[in-house]
Parts: sequence; C-alpha cells; structure tokens
Amino acid sequence: MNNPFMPHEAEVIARHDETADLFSLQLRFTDPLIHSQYRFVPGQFNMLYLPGMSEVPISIVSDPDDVHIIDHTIRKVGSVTSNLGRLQVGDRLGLRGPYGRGWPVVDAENTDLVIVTGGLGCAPSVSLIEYVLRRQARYGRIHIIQGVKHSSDFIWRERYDLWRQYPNVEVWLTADTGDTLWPERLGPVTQFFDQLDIDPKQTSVMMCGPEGMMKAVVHDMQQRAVPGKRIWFSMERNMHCALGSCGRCQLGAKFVCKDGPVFNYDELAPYWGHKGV
Amino acid sequence: MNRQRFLPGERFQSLIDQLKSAGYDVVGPQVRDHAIVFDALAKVDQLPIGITDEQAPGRYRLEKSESRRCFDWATGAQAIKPMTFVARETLWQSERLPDGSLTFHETLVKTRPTAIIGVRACDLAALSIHDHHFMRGAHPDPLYSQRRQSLFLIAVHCMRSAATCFCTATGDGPRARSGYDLALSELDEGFILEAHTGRGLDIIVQLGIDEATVEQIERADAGIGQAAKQQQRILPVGPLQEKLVSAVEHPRWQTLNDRCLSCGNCTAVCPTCFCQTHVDEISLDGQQTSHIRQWESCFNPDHSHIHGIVIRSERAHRYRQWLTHKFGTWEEQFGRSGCVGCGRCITWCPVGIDVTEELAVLCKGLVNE
Amino acid sequence: MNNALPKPRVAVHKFSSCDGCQLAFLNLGERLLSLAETVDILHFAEAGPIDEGAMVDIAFVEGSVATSRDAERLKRIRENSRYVITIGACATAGGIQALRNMHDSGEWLAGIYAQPGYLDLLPESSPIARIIKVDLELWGCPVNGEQVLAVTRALLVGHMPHVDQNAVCMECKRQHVVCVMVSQGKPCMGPVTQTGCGAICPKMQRDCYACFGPAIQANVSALSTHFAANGMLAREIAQRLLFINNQAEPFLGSGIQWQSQAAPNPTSSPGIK
Amino acid sequence: MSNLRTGEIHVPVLARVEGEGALDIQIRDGQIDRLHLRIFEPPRLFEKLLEGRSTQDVIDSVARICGICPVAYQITAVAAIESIFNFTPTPWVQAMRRVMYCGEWIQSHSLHIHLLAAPDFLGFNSAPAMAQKFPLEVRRGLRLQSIGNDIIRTFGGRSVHPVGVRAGGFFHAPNAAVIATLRQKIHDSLDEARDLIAWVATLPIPEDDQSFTSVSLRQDGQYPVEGGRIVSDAGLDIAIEDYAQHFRELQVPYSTALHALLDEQPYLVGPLARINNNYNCLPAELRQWIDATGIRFPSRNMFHSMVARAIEIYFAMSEALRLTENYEIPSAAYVEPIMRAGAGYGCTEAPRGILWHRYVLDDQGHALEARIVPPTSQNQARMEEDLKASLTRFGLDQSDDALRLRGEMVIRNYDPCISCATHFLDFRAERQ
Ligand SMILES: Cc1cc2nc3c(=O)[nH]c(=O)nc-3n(C[C@H](O)[C@H](O)[C@H](O)COP(=O)(O)OP(=O)(O)OC[C@H]3O[C@@H](n4cnc5c(N)ncnc54)[C@H](O)[C@@H]3O)c2cc1C
Ligand code: SF4
Ligand code: SF4
Ligand code: SF4
Repeated sequence: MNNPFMPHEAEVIARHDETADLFSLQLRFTDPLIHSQYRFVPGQFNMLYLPGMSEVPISIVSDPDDVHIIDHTIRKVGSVTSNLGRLQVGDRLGLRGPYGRGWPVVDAENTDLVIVTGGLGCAPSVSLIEYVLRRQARYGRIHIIQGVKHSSDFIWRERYDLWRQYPNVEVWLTADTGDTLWPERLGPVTQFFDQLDIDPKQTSVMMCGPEGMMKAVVHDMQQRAVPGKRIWFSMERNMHCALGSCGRCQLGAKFVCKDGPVFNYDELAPYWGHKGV
Repeated sequence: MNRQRFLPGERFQSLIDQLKSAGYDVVGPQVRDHAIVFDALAKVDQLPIGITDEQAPGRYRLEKSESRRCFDWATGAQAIKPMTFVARETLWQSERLPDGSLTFHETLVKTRPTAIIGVRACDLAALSIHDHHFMRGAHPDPLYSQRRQSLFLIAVHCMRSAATCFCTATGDGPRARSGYDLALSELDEGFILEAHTGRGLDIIVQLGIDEATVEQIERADAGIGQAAKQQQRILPVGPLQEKLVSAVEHPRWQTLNDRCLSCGNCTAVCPTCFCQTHVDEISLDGQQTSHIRQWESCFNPDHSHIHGIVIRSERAHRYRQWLTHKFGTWEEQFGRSGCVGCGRCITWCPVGIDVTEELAVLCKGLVNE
Repeated sequence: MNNALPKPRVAVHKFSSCDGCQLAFLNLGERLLSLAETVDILHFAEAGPIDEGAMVDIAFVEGSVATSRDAERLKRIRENSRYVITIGACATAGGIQALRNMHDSGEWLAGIYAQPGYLDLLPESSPIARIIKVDLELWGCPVNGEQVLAVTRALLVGHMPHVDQNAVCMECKRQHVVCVMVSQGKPCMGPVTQTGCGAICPKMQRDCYACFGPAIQANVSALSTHFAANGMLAREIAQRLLFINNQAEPFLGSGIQWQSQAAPNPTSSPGIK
Repeated sequence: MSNLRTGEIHVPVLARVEGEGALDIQIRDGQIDRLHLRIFEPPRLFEKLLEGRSTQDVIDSVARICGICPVAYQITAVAAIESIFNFTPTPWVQAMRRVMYCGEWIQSHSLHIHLLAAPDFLGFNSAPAMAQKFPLEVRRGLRLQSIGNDIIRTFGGRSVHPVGVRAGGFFHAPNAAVIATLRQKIHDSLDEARDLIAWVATLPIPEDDQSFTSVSLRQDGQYPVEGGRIVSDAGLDIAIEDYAQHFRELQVPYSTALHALLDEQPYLVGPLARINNNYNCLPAELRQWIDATGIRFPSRNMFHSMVARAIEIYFAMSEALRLTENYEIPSAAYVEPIMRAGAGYGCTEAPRGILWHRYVLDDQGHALEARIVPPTSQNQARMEEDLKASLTRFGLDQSDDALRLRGEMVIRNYDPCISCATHFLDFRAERQ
C-alpha cells in the first residue's frame, strides 16, 4: 500500500553557507523515477527528515522550471535545522513533498506586485521573487520591500543590487535599527507604502515574515482598498504530517499544510489579529 | 428493508458464536477497572449484565440496574476510536546502512476481521467523521484504512441516556441510522436484530431466528424514544462556526484559563478528535529508527509550538481552540459539527467542565453584534 | 552524515540520593553491555570506573546538592562536560530530602543527634540547576530508564531531544487506563504531573502522587480547589503538593499556601507507646 | 615480621558500592592503628520527614531511602503499620509480598555479584570490562537481574520505587496471564541460576576465616524473608519488638552512618548470616547442589557471602515459583484496615540483612514518630573489625594498591548500601 507518511531517500548534491546561521541545500531523490516526477510551485514546501530526530517543513526555493533541482534555504534555529546545517555533499536524508498551496503566481499575472518580506532570508518570498523576476513580462510593476531587525542582518546584498537592475522593479530596504554606514531607511516596512505607485485594484500583495509585520501590512493595504483576496501571505504553524491528518497546523477552519501555507486575507480574516488562535 | 428478527436473550451466545464461525474476532463491552470498556469477548457472561452507568460532569460510576440487560448503560470510557485510530503505532521505519544510505520500510498493520458488538449511534457518527478525515482526503491513511476495513459493526440502539448524553441535540442518536452491519434493540426478553448490509443479513440468516413481533418492535421504538426524552443537555441553535469565531475575545474564555487543567482528557475521550504527534525512536547504535504517531491533544502547549513560541500559549487559548474547533470550524472542514453528543468530554473531564454550559454562555447574543 | 566520530564519553555522577536513578543504567540488562560498546563510560563509581575529573560529552547527574563541597564538585563537572543532564527528582527538584528546606533543619538534626555540632550541611537540599546550568532535565523518582536511554540515543546522534512535559493523563488515555479520579473519586495528581512514568499508578488503580514533578503549565490551583471541594483537607492537599518534588513550582508555592490554611501537624504524643 | 611499616592508606571513593564512602587506614609499626570506614553521604533525615505523613506517604517515602532495596523498606513499613492496625493480610497478600520480596533479592544479589563483586575476583574493574572475557557469565547475570526486576514490576509497576504496596494488601492484583508469563520466564532461567552457584563457587575465593556473630530472622521453618524473630548463632532469640533492648546504635565522628552493636559487640547481618542461621530451611535439593560445591555452611569466611547470594538467588526464584503455583486472581487485592493509634514494629530480611522499623501513628494513621535501622549501619562495626583482621592477615607489607584492592574487596563482601545507611545521620567527613 502506498504510505504517504513515508519519506524517500534524498542526497545532498550541493550546499552553501549564506551566513553564519543560514545555509542552502540542494537535494535530489536517489530514486531517479521519483526525482523525475517531482513538480512544485513557488511557496510549496517539503518535509525534511533526519533519522532519530524529526521531520521539519521547509519551503522550496528553487525555480519550478528548473526541473530536477530542489533547493532549500534553512535557518539554524533548533536541533533539527542545526543538524541539517551539518550535512555535507553526498549525505543522505529523508524527503517527501511537495505539500500545500503555493503563491498565486498565475492569478497574479498582469497585476502589479508588492512583495513584502520581514526578517531575513524569508525563504518563501525569495523563491517568489526569483520566480516573478524571471517571468517579469507577465507582471506589472514589481515592488520588493524588505525589512529586517538590524542593518547588519542583510544578506545577499548583491542579490538586491541585481534585482534593482531589472526594469520596472523597485527594491526598498529598511531596518529597525542600523549602523552609520547603513545607506537605506530605518523604520517599519509600511513607511514605503505612500511612495508606492500602485493601483489598488490591479495590485497583488504577497508577504512573508513575522505575524506582527504581516498584520501591519494587511492593515495598511486595506486602508488603500486593496481587496482582501489579493493580499497574500505565507503562514507558519507546527506540522508533523503535512497531509492534513495530524491536526497540529490548524488555524481556524484551515489546515495550514494543505489549505495553505499561502492564504489570502479574506480566507483568514475571521481569525486575523487575535492572540493564540 | 430487511425484516427485523428476534433473538431470545438466552441465545445471545449463538450470535457471538456465529460471528466467530464467520471468521471474526469478537469484541464487546465489559466491566474493567470500574468502567465499561471494549475487549475481546468469548462468552456472553463477560458482558456487563445488569450494570448501568451513572454519569455527571467529572463523574462516572457503575451501578447495578434493575434489569438483566447487557446494554443498559449509555457510554463507556472510550468509543471505538482506539480500534481504528490507535493510540500509538509505528508509521514507518528507517535504517541507515554502513555506506551512509538510508532505506525506509513500511510497517504493516496486522488486522483480523473483527466484529464489535455494542457500538452506539454516537460512536458510529464519529466513525463516519474519521472515515472522512483519514480515508477520503488526497492522502488516504493506509493504517487507518486497513483497520477500518476489517471491522464488522453491530450497533445497539440506546434505550437509556446518561445525564451527560446529548445526541438528540446533535442529531446523531439515540437510534443508530447508518454505518453498521447489524443493529440490536434490547428488550427484557431478548434482542431485535436488523441487518443493514448483506454480510449482516448473512449472520441473521445463519442464526435461523424468527421475525420480531410488531409489539416488540413498538416496544423497542418506545424504548429508544424514552432515551431521547431523558436527555436534558442542549446546544445553541447552529450552525455555530460563525458564532464561536466571533466570540473569540469573549471574557468567558478567561474563566476557563482558571478552571481548565489543560490535561487533554476531553480530547482523548472524544471519539472525533484526531490530533497526533509524531515522534522518532532510535536504536542504541543510531542505525534504526521508528517513526511513531500517538494521540495528542490541542491542550498540550507542544501542539502549537513553532520555533521560539507557543502560539496557543495560554490555557484559555487552548480551551478556545478545542471548543471553537469542535463545535464551530469543524463545520467548514467536515460539513458538520465535530460533536456527536456522547457527553464523554463532560463526564471524563476531571474537574467537570461542561461544554454545553460553556457554549450556552459563549453563543448568547453575540452573533449580530 | 559523518559516522566516523570518536566514541562519545559519558560520566554518571552521584550527589545526595538513593542511587535509584543510576539504576536506570544498571537495570538495562544486556543493553548495558551494548551501551558500554557505544560510549566510553569514564566515571560511574557504582559501576566501576572512577575518574571524577574526566572531560566528557555527557554527564548524567543524580542527586541533590546538600553540602558546600558538593557544590564545588558540581561546578567542576560543569566545566568538564559538554552536556549536563540531571536524572531524577533529587537532581531536578531537590528530592524528597528537600522537605527539610521548609523546616529548620538544624532543629531536625538536633532531634536526632547527640552532637549535631559537627554537621556541615547546607541549609537547603538544592536542585542541580540552582547551582549550574543544566542542558536537559529528566524528572521522575526514579527516572524512567527507557526515557534516559532514549535521551542518550538522541544525544548520540547529535539531537537535543524534546522531553514531553505534558500531563500524565494523556498517557493514561493512550494506554486505555480508566481514569481513577472520574471513576473512583481518587485525588489523582496526574492532571498536573509530568508524563514519563507510563501512568503506572493509575494503571494499578491508584492515584498518581506526582513523582515526575509538575507538568508544563500545571494548573495546580484548579486541581487543588477541586480536591478541596470534594472534601480533602487543606493539610492533605499541602502534603500532596509538598512531597517528592516539593521544591518544584508551582507545587511549592501552592503547597505552602495550603499549608498555611491547615491545622498544625499532629505532634508526638507521649501517651502512645 | 621484618617490615614494621608506618603510613597511611586512603581509598578516597569506594568503587562499585552503592553510595559514597571512603576508607582510611593508619598503620603504625606494622599494625593497624586506626581504620575508618568513612561514609560521607549527606544525611537525608527521613525519620523526620515522615512525621505527620499518612501511612501511604510513609510507604511511598521509605522506598526512597534506597533505590536498590525499596521493596524491603516498603514491606517492612507496611508490616509495622498493619501491626498497629492489628491487621493480618490475606494469605494471598502474604504470599505475594514474599514473591515481590524475592524479586528484590534476585535483582539486588545479581547486581551485586555481577556488577560489583565478581570483577574483583577475576581482575576486572567493571562488569562491561569483565564481559569482554566472560560474556556468557555476565549476560546470564544481567538476565537474572532482569527477572528480579520483572517480578517487582509485576506487583509494583516499576522495579525502583514500585507503587503497588498499600496497607491491607496491594493496589492491584496481577492477572493470571501476567503471572503465567512471569513464571515461564523464571522457570526458563532456573538452570542458569543453578549454574551461577557452581560458577561463583569456582571463583578464586580467599581463605579468611574469622569469628563473628551472625544475626538474622528466623521465620517458622521457612527461609526468612519478610518476617520472623531475630536470632543469632550465639543464642539470641527475640521478638522484633525487643530489638532495642539488645542492640545499641552509636554515632562515630568520622562517618555519617551509625554503628550498631549487639550486647556491645559487632555482629554480621546479610546473606551469609542468614544462611548460617537458616541453612536447614533451604530446599533439600538446593542443599545437595551446595554440598556439591564443596563449600560448607555455616561458614566463617566472609568471602563466601557471594556464594550465599548466588544460593539465595536460586532460592528466591524457586520460592517465587512455588508461591505462584496455581495462581488465581483474588477477589480483592486489599482489605481496607481499620485505623488505630499506636506503636508498631516491622523487621524483614533486606538483601543486605535485617531491616528494622518502628512507627508511632495517631488515630488518623499519621506518623508521629519513625525509627529505621538499615542493615548497612548494623554491619559498619563488623566491617571495620573484619578489615583490620583480614588486612593484617593479608600482610600490611603489601603495596598500597594491593591493600586498597583487598580492602575494597572485603568491604564489597558486605554489599554496603551507603545511601540507605545514612538516611538519618550527620555529615562531617571530608572527601580527599
Ligand atoms: C510551511 C513551512 C515552511 C517553512 N519553511 C522554512 C524554510 O524554508 N526555511 C527555514 O529555515 N524554516 C522554514 N520553516 C520553519 C522550520 O520548519 C522550523 O524552523 C523548524 O521546524 C524548526 O525545527 P528545529 O528542530 O530546528 O527547531 P526546534 O525549535 O528545536 O523545534 C523542535 C520541533 O518543533 C517543531 N517545530 C518548531 N518550529 C516549527 C515550525 N516553524 N513549523 C513546524 N514545526 C515546527 C518541529 O517538530 C521541530 O522538530 C517553515 C515552516 C513551515 C510551517
Ligand atoms: S476541559 Fe476538562 S478534560 Fe478538557 S483539558 Fe480542560 S480540564 Fe482537561
Ligand atoms: S487517572 Fe489521573 S492521570 Fe489518569 S486520566 Fe485520570 S486524572 Fe489523569
Ligand atoms: S503515576 Fe505519578 S506517582 Fe505514579 S509513577 Fe507516575 S508520576 Fe509517579
């Protein structure tokens, strides 16, 4: 019988340290058949398994059209992620996926995009940005707004500079606190919104980051009459199965693992902003 | 519809024997450790004959009843959940070979065709919710499915309600309506049997028993009606999802922060709760692991832990999650409430918190604010 | 992953205790030999090897700290160990012997000794974590050997394991133990006690007496109020809380409150002989 | 003697004993001038912390005095408590308490032989080390130990600080299927237990006869386990209530464990004393096997203690089998006793020797006073006496290491359980 809980063996084919506690792994199923059948959309995630520890949900950051490449960018926060960080090329781990509903990259075609990221290296939004930039012709103006705690948190500076070179792309950066050399802004991400040249009816907002930041962005975008169904975010909850069975990722009537992790505001409005839901 | 037949009380053993010879292991209710539990049943005298249950919030006692009936009790400590969604089982195993490669193995469940005697209407309603959850999604659960498919269910229509029962309020009882193979109505002199499936009918035919009389059928109906009338607990008029979700900041939740132990008993005895935790067990040399799932509860802080925070960090949040999910958001997920009215969460709450009482307060006049 | 690691080094240290938690290792049976093959046991006085100052990966510490010399020894253990894991109620919460913390232990000693003068006891029996940083605490009086082994295994693969701190009740339910509180009215501490023992008391049809310490976010006040409403005396409630894990909050605070409401303890009546 | 040596020998931490102790020897002019068995386990003041507690709390607390013999403590306490209540447990309860107690002997003795004592005789410093050369013997020992644990677990849920004992009986009676499985296991290992006796008897056992008084219980013609009268091979025969009239406990400044004297003399308790005083109560078949080893009891050689333990393991296993033959689950696992105020005594044969308790209860069953005399403190004086004699005979001109090793071996004969010995004593001595 097909057991959907069971991971498959995967191999690390490349690894890259982004910062001291952020790293990327490129994985490949060792079974070529499984690998060749693997398809995903940006915003979906995999379950990564280290034997004797646990499985953890991790977003896929590679481009879905780069068939056969499965990339993850992971922050070492606890035991499993730290041990993932110790993997070397050739090491084996368990992998299953992809799961969940990704970003509405097709629905959002022909609209302006506002992509807001809080915290650094928020994996789901990086994959989204890379995706839309590569298919820039399908979208209107693209505003990328990134907020971090401290200016020294910024990674991938080159990447921002690269993004800035695209036509019709604007990159806005801000830090809660910064040092003297910080060339960008200080303060919350919402400070940029007045300068955004967007048509609320023709804009899709997509964001990922701490729930507090997302709340502020939602509030602001609603003031600007962006419809709730065009405000999207990627949510995080505890997950053990990723199949909608274990019940741990519930958020109101939603199972984040299968109904999300990407939701629009209207879907979550009844639960939005209440502590402990 | 199949005709209803009558099995004299003294011949009940022949039903057990018939099921056995049809290849089933037989499971039935019996008294153990001051409660009624399901366990392997060989002889009719293992049944709780002449035993009844007295239930109240936080209280369960067995007593002698006036009758010699076998099913003169309302609900036991558990529904049949432990037989389909088992409390602890291995989902799969992995092994690391000396060359560093990893292999994964399925752990097959060993099931035997099993007939369960004494399944109540509420238990059946709960089972059908679990069938929906575990078998009908995009990823059917092979372990659940296999256990579920090995069951032969013999329902018993309730003729007595405990003080904590409220299945009339949820519409799930006291008469079992679907999801069983055979149903029993117990009269003082014996049982009315009705088949709901072909294999149920086979068993009846094998028993070679007569039709029940109209009078017997009427008496059974009256008994079931009586059970319905005994029920006192009610629910606010549904659907409740909107009412409960909009009660999210109701001050009542705070009182539950003080009263609720967050022990999770209500969720563990609830026949529809399905939350799990998955844990890894590892051999001493680190080469073999078992990935195990076990019952878990939204009352445990771990349940909503993500790195660095517990989302439902207060007891009040967790009580709110339980009640709002069970009676409210369940509607969107499953097309119906998650409550089947068995009353177990009221009885088995060590401090006797009563969901019907809480709902009454929480749903009063909040909808159209 | 890299499998060619050197054998991890382990020590088992003892402080004030009954030795029962070390038995988690000595009672492993033949698995003890497998463990000895997997790790280097450098210090474990009861089992043989003695090297108190060895540098180790994992130091298991049993027992509470009762003397200033023990406190010093403990600090050295911390310096020499990558992970310090406390095993059992004494190490984790001061143990049953910490009941003396609530009394004038000088008076207790005087009641027993001809010459209490040369006693060098610290005023309190202290949990290890009051003195040094502890990486993982395993509760229980005694610890559950399977839990100790599971933690050891996890650490050996480099994983800091998660210890389930939820109430005993969930384990009761997983094992299909009928709740003794609801079905028999017994004053079970299970709802506020950390799981780990396998619910052995309810399984034996007795009420849990909290030897695994408080569950996470234990609502002791709700449970004890419930006990009181069902006829338990304040003194009995206090004793229930102030027992094996008397120094652990919220047992300690709540226990002292109930104690202050209770009638005084009966004192020795010379009439009875 | 040409070498009239003067000097000091220290064993700062005794290995392979339960609890923490040290040995200091001062030699002057070729004689032992001073010999101190120092015990520096901090006192845990159990007798005080029992005051005011319910009988069940007493039973659960005293287990915590010793992780290796909690059953001894619980069964002694419950016997004392039931005697105050003037309550006699049902035959089933009496039999099963004896079975549970047998479990503890098996567990504790197997642990002692294999993990603590035997490595000495074969020149290893630990059981895992010994297992490299003697894998079958060590594994057999660990299996026997686990049988002891299984028996305790059957009645108490776990083998350390079990939770099944209560006044009036047990909380829960194991069902017949559980007992059947347990019996099977014991049965399957009986031969191994017999082989163990033979094996232990062949270890290089030093010759070292000394004179001492053996004190034990005597239990109505049965081999004593969970009750009886206190007897000695010097003619003592008293009821347990009269213990304090004949035995005296005294404090020594260098140790946290009290010493005890019988008529002002050191005495021996434990397996060797038990077997010396009760040899004829062992099953005839077992006595034949003992005869076959060539070792005779009563024995004056303390190194025969280990043989005595092996014999008692076999005895305890066969006794457990005998008592569970035709086992049926009783209608009730306990009878609720009626509480009464009063004083009562309990005395049983813990693995290490007689364990004596006295309690005074009020009419609500709360403890007003408690007094506990564990076996190890009873052996303290005897141990020092033995050490002086046997080290002198061994030769004080031997190297420090040899003397140290021999000293530890002698101490291990008593299987001292230091943590329990000190539960009510002062702390003073220093770790070096
Ligand atoms: C849909 C989704 C996508 C994610 N994508 C990424 C990503 O691309 N990169 C990245 O670095 N992180 C991602 N995370 C977060 C990541 O899963 C957690 O950081 C990780 O589980 C922490 O495990 P740990 O053992 O290192 O930490 P610990 O804090 O030690 O966690 C212990 C255990 O708690 C559970 N747990 C803790 N945090 C989470 C969490 N956030 N979600 C689910 N379970 C949790 C796990 O069972 C974990 O093993 C994602 C989370 C979700 C839900
Ligand atoms: S409602 Fe009752 S049973 Fe449920 S968690 Fe709270 S105290 Fe426990
Ligand atoms: S017996 Fe005790 S631990 Fe078990 S469910 Fe009941 S209250 Fe909880
Ligand atoms: S049930 Fe309670 S008292 Fe009993 S062993 Fe478990 S934690 Fe300890």
